Amino acid sequence: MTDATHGVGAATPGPARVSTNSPMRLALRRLMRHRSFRVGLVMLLLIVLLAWAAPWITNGTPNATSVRVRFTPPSLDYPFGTDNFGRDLWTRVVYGARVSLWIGFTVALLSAFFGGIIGVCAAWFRRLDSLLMRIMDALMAFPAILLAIGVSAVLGPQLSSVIIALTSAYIPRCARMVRASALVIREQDYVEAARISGASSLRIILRHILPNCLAPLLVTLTFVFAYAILAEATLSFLGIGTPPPHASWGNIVAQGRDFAVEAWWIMLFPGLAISISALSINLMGDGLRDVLDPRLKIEG
Amino acid sequence: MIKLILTRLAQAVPVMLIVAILTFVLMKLLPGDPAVLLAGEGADLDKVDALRRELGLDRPLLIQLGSWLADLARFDLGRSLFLNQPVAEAIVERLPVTLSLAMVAFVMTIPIGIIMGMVAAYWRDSWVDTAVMSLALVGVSVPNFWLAILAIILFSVTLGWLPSAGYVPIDEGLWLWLRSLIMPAAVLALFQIGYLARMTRSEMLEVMDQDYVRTARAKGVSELRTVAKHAFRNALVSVLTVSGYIFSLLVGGSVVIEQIFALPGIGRLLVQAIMARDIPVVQGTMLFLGFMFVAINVLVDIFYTVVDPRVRYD
Amino acid sequence: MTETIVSVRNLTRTFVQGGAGGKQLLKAVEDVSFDIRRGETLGLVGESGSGKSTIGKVLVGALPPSEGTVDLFGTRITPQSRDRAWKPLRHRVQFVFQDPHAALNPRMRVGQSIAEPLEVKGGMSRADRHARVEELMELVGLPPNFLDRFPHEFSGGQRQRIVIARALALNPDFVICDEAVASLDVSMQAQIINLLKDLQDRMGLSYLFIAHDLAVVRAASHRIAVLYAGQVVELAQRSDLYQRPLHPYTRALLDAVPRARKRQRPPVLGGEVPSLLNKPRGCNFSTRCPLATEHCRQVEPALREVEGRQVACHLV
Amino acid sequence: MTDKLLDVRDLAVSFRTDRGWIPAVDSVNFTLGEGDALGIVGESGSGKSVTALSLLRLHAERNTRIEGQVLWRGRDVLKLSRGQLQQLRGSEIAMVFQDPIHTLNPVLNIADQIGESLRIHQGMTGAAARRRAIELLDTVRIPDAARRVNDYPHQLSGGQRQRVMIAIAIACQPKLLIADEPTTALDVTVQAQIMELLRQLRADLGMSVILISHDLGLVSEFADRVMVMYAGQPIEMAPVDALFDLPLHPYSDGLISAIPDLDSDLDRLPTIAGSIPEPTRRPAGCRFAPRCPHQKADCRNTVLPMLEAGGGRAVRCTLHVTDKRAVA
Repeated sequence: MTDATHGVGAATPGPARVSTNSPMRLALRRLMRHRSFRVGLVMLLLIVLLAWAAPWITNGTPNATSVRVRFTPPSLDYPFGTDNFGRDLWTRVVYGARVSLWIGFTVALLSAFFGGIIGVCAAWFRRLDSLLMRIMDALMAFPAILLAIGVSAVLGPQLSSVIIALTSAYIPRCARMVRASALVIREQDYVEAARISGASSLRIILRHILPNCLAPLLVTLTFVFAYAILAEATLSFLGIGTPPPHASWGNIVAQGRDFAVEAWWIMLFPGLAISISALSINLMGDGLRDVLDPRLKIEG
Repeated sequence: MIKLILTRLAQAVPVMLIVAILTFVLMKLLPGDPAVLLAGEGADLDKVDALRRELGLDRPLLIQLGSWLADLARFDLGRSLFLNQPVAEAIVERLPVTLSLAMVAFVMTIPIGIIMGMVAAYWRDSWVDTAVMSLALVGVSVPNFWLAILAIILFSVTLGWLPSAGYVPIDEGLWLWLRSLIMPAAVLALFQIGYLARMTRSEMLEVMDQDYVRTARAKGVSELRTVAKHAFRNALVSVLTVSGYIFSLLVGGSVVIEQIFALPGIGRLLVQAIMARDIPVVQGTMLFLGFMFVAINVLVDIFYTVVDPRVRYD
Repeated sequence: MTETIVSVRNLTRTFVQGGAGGKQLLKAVEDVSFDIRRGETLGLVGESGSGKSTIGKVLVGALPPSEGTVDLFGTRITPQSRDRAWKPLRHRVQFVFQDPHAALNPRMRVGQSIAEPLEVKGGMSRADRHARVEELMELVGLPPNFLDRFPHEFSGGQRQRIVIARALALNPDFVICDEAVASLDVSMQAQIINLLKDLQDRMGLSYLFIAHDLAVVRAASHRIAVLYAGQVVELAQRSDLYQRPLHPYTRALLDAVPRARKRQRPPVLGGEVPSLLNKPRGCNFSTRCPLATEHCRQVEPALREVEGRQVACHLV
Repeated sequence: MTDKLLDVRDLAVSFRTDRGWIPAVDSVNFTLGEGDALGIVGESGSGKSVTALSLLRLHAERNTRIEGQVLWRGRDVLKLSRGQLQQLRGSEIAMVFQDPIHTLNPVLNIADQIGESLRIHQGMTGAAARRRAIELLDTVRIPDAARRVNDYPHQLSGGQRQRVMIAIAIACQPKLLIADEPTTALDVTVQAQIMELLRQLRADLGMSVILISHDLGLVSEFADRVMVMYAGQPIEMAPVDALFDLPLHPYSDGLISAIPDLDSDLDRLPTIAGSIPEPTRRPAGCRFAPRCPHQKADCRNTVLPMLEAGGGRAVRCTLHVTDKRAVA
């Protein structure tokens, strides 16, 4: 099935086949035709591939120091140069991708999950709405990065605390988005029809509300992914994110900051890595939004 | 309309209360006992206990919360553990720096972002659109702390045009003040410019699909006027809403920027306090910022009420 | 005379209007009474703001009445009734929506949509359900092998057939059709009206047929109630109503319908429906009625029996 | 017929979608004289609104292709520069749209929206345009015009909004008014008021009108001639009464009989089997053939032009036409 069949000849029985034109498939097909989505996808896949292949394409030891080769500029042996401890920056940046992408993706997924639950509950159980939304407003009052700094400060420098900090910053954003969609969906006639048939709240939420909220949630999730990569880098840069010796792009930049003039390569490459990752994910997000929910407004 | 404004103000109160409680709870979770920290390494237990009593840390949590809230009502945010001054004073001292930075960045963001968005929307799908939107995309993808370092290397170290660090108060000369802020503000603004440009464009495209824009065209209104008057006035409502939000983000972003450019603002105060575990300062700063953001949101809402006739007359 | 299955008495439904500002009570439906018998279609016709859709929502349990009672198959629904009171009625009363596009979950295959009421009710094996869905598809004139398709693959008329199939899944006795053909093209309209009538003949269904289009209502209904500003102004057999409308509003409504080769153009009714927040003192229609007297403006007319029908007008 | 005001020749419109260009309308030919009232009737997807919007090139230019000619007093609208087009719109040809909730700008007041075309086309000052706007509100019978002129659209009822829309359209006394489903979103009694208003304005201002509607009854009360469209093509063109006396195209026939009758108690309505084909799946020959009760063997693959049927009529069907001559 390559070409799409729209509409059905009225009473003439069609061929006995199962339809392949689910809304999801149609969206996917349109997505694959979307230029910026394709570009972003290819870029991200490439980065993921590099991160996955890290042990084979690098020296495999991101934290191995070597005093003899401190501050080596980019060369054939050290494509990205070495830092003040003589660590190979190519290796560190590639391994850093694992940390940054992992944190970004986990944060996006968790925020979407909890934000989705809170948003749907607020929209469906009207009595919970004002309480939940006031709490979300209070959390939203802080720009994400500030909230993350606060939470991260409380929890101390660990990978998990970065994830918790960023997740708590992005949950309210996802919750607001989902609530807005769910409020529209709950007024749809098909929800009314289910209610008239006596369907339970749980059934309506699972079969009608959630599936129809997924599109805007997916778009939000993608943008949160990009923001989270930037935010993780920022936290690590400030010294309250991913703790050394874990190689994270943010803390490599922080470390290279003191030698920015003499050894520009230390901070240049991880910074580029952050930018390219965020860019590729934003490109995908743009594509997803154009295809799935062009009216969606994302709050950063 | 006055009723609406009062309602908005009233709605802000519980949000502020939640912000206050949240901040309090967060700080209670912070590892490290302030009394131990204050007493210094190796101080004897009696001294720590005495300090604890003095700070009121031995009382039940709810009582502590109550008295903290009561202090708040008197604008008393407590004393810094290390700065030897009240927290409120420390904040007020540093506030002008942060506000200056955010304001300068804001003044850059709003016109540039809106114009970029409108230009892209007007020449939709052309190379102009692609170029402008690529720039905006880069803006929201490049981390500002990294960009800040690159900017310092280029403009301060290499070219020597702008100071690499430090803040000059406005009363020492408008030009010097601006010169000290222009680079940090530009770096800070870049993300928001990209964000606003993207948002303005999509808002404009949505509005330009509306029937009333077609009505304007059918009247013989020129394309430029259609976009600038009919479409933009409608898009403006959402753009304005976002502006307040952008100001909040700029203040939030200043935490990082102040750190890099060594600007003695609230953000730097906060980061230093976190590093030093100066809990009253962290608490006070977070709370202050939180209140400020709630206040900005209320202002935006009220402004929105004034701008949109649909809300204004109901 | 067949049994009465729906009996509405003095139904009133109010809504609270306005938020922070002054709250106002909006009477969407005021003191409406009517009966529907088995196998009968009652048409409910009116313009926007007449309260016709609100009545439909009350009769299906989506809104509780504010005052008055609704008797459905001997179960009485009062303003105090809880959701539980509806439980035994759920499968007997069903609803067909105006916009078949919004009435089907775009992410569910139409077969799943039709099966949903069966699943909710339970007590049926998967195979039985499947067989029943196929049967229903056939009943509404769609090939059963379409049931794995998604709503967007169907035309408006076909979607409305699917909505009808879902409404019939539990073998209801009473179906409320709220503007069921309003969003369809003329040629589809006729198909759906015929389908509804065929189903009525076959299954002994009763309909409440809500519409704004007088011609459509005439084609679909046995008796017709005309609503104005939340109240019934005239209720009559269809031929009586259309051949000799008694209420001035009914007459104006009929005159306003555009049609080919009208002999002469009747005078156009001026004004607009009064705000439900600020109804006139006497007859609701007195502000627009060409015949209104001072009496009409002061005293509200009651619905009374005239020549085998009910009319609320001082002048008949 | 006197002078030809509008002469549409072989108009075809297609839209770009993400699966390529999709034809919406083709083979549209008609003329309009001074003072004429033409009705265009069709169901959804027939292309009637697309046709109307093309006359003023109101489709989004990026993804619309318009072919053929739209001759307005001899000049081809499709070839006009942007500036010339803007001069034409609103001054010589004006338009009224469906759904007055969305066609008025929510953040501009009525005075501004009516006054705008006066300022553009007649160079009026703000104050003069405002005075004229009040007069126009009076003309379209909005009570208390001097005060209502400061209102915003959401403060008016649906009927009043459509009156404002009409006031905007007639502001510069256009020669032609195109009304695209002007009453579809309104109640029957309000619809009658609006149609009455249009009828009077047409008489007072002597303008030609193209009325587009799905409602054959509505069109028949207003227009002199009717063009029936189906699946992107005109299929019959006839004087109103003639069309109702004897529709020549089986689709017109089916459409007329499918309208529920207000004057008799029918138990079953005559229907047209099947449904309208999607623009991408239109039959090759006669587009109505698969649904047609009179279809013959060659109907499905013969592409027919509009055929001369006498009495100012034309039809895209051979059923009732003996002398098969294409309309010139």
